Amino acid sequence: MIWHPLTWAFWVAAATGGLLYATGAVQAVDVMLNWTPAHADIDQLRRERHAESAALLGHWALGFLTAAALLGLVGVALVWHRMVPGAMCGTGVLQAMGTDGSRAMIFWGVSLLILHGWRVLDGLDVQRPQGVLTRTGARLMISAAPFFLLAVFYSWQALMRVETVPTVSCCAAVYDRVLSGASESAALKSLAAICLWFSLAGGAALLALMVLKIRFPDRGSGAMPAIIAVLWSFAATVALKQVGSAYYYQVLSHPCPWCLFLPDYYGAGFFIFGGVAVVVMESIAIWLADRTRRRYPVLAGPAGKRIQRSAWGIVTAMIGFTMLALGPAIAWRLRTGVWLNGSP
Amino acid sequence: MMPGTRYPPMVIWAARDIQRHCGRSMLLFACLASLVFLTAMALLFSQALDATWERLMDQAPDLVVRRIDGGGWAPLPVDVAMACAKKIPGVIDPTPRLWGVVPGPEGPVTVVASIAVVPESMLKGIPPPSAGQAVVGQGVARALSGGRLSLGSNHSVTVSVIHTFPADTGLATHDLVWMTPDDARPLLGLVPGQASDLAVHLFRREEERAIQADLAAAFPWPVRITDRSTSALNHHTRAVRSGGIAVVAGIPALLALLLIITGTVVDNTARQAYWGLLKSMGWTTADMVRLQVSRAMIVGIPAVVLGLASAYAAVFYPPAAGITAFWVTGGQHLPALTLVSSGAAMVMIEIAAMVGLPFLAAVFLTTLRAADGSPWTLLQADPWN
Amino acid sequence: MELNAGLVCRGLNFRWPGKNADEPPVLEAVEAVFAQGTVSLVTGNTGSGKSTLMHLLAGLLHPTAGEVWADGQPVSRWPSRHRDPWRRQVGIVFQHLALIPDLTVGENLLLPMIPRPITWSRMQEEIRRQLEDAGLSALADAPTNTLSGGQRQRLAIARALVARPRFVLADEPTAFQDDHHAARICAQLCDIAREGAVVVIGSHDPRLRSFDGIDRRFHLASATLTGAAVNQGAP
Amino acid sequence: MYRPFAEKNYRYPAPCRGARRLLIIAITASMLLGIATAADLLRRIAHQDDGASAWMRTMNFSAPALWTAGSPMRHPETVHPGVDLRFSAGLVTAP
Repeated sequence: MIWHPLTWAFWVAAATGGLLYATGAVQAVDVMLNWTPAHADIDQLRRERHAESAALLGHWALGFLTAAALLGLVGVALVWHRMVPGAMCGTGVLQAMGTDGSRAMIFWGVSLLILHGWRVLDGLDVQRPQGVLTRTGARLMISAAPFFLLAVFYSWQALMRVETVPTVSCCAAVYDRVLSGASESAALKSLAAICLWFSLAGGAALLALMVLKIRFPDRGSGAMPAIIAVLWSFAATVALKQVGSAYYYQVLSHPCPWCLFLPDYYGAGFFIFGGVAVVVMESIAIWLADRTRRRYPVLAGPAGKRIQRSAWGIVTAMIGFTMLALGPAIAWRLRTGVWLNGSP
Repeated sequence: MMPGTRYPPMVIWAARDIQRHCGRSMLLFACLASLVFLTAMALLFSQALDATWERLMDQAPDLVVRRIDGGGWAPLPVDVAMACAKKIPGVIDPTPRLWGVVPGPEGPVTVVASIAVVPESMLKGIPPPSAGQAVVGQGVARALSGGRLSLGSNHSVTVSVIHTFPADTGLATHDLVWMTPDDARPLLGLVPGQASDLAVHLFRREEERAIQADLAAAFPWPVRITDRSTSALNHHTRAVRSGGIAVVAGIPALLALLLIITGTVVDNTARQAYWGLLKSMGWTTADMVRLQVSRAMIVGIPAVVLGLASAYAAVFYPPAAGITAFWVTGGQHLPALTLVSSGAAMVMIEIAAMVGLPFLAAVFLTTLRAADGSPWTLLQADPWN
Repeated sequence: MELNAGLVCRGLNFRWPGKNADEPPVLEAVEAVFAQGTVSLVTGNTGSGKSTLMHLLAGLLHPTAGEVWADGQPVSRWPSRHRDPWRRQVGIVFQHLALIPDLTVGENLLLPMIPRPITWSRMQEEIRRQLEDAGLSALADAPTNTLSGGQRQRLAIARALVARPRFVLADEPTAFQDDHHAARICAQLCDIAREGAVVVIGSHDPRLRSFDGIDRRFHLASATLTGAAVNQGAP
Repeated sequence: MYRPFAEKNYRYPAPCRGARRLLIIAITASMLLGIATAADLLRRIAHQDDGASAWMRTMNFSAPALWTAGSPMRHPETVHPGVDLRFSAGLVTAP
């Protein structure tokens, strides 16, 4: 796999994004340590330039690192399984990568989430010249560094492990999980049911909260939607994997989230999990904007607008997710008169 | 609509800036186009090779069963083998194959004989060989003299060539000599009732590995079973590896060249005063980055498209394709390749990541370095002072 | 001191970086109000610091101490990413003109307009208007390096005014002009001021001292700015 | 002769005609090249090499004829598991 051109494309994107991020983070260190907006000395002027460069570099780095993460995702979901003996989809690739693959994905996600949070704060900070969020923004930008380094480290480990991997059987991995859980099938079933109902109820609650946020962005807590959104994302993922995906595969039980990314299912996984990612990211944006609104009245106006924008984003993403996740199930029910498990 | 209003002013001004520094922009264009051409050619070639293999391997039997003994490969009794294979659930259509590699006039050729009758729809004007006759592939036909072909060393057989397989079947028939089973058996060392091996198709391809143990146990003699997916994996691995090696070998040097040229073009100290003047008129550093990125796009997009189109022509259009094949394979003759749209899309993504992203980053970083100063300091770098 | 109107200097100090602390500063404790709708003239000998004051007012230089306020905002305290876009409200005429020689007259006027959120057609309208005011309509397509000194200066002024700035800072705007054109430039600057802009002219041209369109006159000497209002009827 | 664009262009004091022409050339050339390549690709995909596939299926070949007859990649079924193919002639180094 190390010779696969997509692997090189991934590393080029990650290295270029990493270079931009490192350049920006170095400048942000100076801003974080010595930012003194009341002064007009040469050092502060230099820091002002650094803050501006760091902001530009951060935005570009976020774009490049997102591109790298997407290339990695495309590799795992669509491309690299053809290089792994026995792999049919991303499950086989992750199986070949061992725990390093999952760790790499988690750290990539956390890094991008932190940089997204920084982007939200920077977007608010730039609205007013007082620069009240400049130091916080610099701190947040730098705090992504360890996660990014870990993401790169585990990506390297994972890709190197695949080079010497024996034959895997990703379908077996999926079915083994089903079979090993057979004894606990009742518990599994009830977990799936709980997740399904929580995802429906949580989704409805989140939608209602977002409608309120659009109408009254200056009222209510920002933490509540973020907590609900994060919990909802877990529940929705489990419910989709255990229940919703079956209507895509049209088999009774094939709880594999990675098969959804394959062209056989029109790459639906990209859109479905993309919707979940948008909900989580925008809910964090709401939380950050709400905190900013409360702490810095000078930014109340821009923060309110950001909350409204994020709320619209969440509503759109949730509608898209619901249509894609439940659409095939409803179509099946309408066509056959029963659900896939036979219940009317 | 008034002319000009359809483009954003920043983009028009970027084009005006290109006009002002025409030579440098041409240099950048040439460098970028050649870089994309070289990268894309290697990637498209490996992608096309891979797609071609995948498409053809999809037609191959799922399993091939060969009998082995202490001396190596041994002939397979057809009736026994068929009966054993049919006993295994999931096996469909086991077919004995009569084939082998024998010395030809200019190197080894693949001799095949079809036990079953080839359907008329397949033949499309190709006459099936009778005794003493053969139909040969394009590669073999080149070595013919007087329409007769002598094969084998110990048991030599001479056949008259009655037809040549069409060029568009070359991917399967290039080195082929198709003759009757009776002509082929002496060449291959087989007696009637024996076959070289047994091709097996499965009801569910996913069971390819799972069924091998049952199948091996069903035969009364030791057998060696090869599966389609292992061969396909080998082909795929070789294709992408060779593409990757080509990229890794050539690209870093060219990329470094691109970065240097981009830096030279964008970061010109004589332009610092220009940046300072723009800042004094209300341009921000982000505006300047936008201007330079627009400029890079106006030069870069046509260069990338030209590089891709040239690479496409070099891989798929003779005689350029022949030169490319000669260059990248070291003289091997390669038949026409095919490409799938997903493969082409993947090459586009890889090119965008491997060339586009570093190029944009170079433009961005050099612009930032040049324009990230106080406007007064930048203005001082100017001849008007 | 009223901070909400026009451009205000409050305790403005400036010393070139790297100079010794015991050397005299370029500007010291400058207090001035350049009110909205007025034309202010800053006079002083060559090297007295007029250009430096202009650059400080435009946010091109940073004061060592004190502040510059614009429309009630301490713009000199703003970080660069806010000060740079704020400069879109400023039209500055440099003493050295700072024209791009290989661009045409019209294209030089286009430069300050490009990053603004206005359409291409509107930009062209503004340029046409400004060229007419400057008497350069016939030379729109001419390369800047073919113009005479006077024409170049009128072009520099036109470039400062083309985007209808809130603050106009003109450094020696009549240096290369004959009397007729000097009077015309002064009248043009007065018209801009009457439309609500803040106009500050830095010059040692004696013709300007006697020009009756000036609302306030300042004199810069020994790093200190002194001045008084002339036209009390100014808005 | 009525030339609407020329007249309108003339009204612009800073028309940047050359720059706009350059933009039009860049966009048009890119689009034409892109469309031509895409069209050829689609034509190629629509007329894949069906003849070779059909003979592969009919003759039950295990691999395409991209290597010399007798080489292990051409006839993978002949590769004995005990034989280490460190050196394999042919397309080993070809992309």
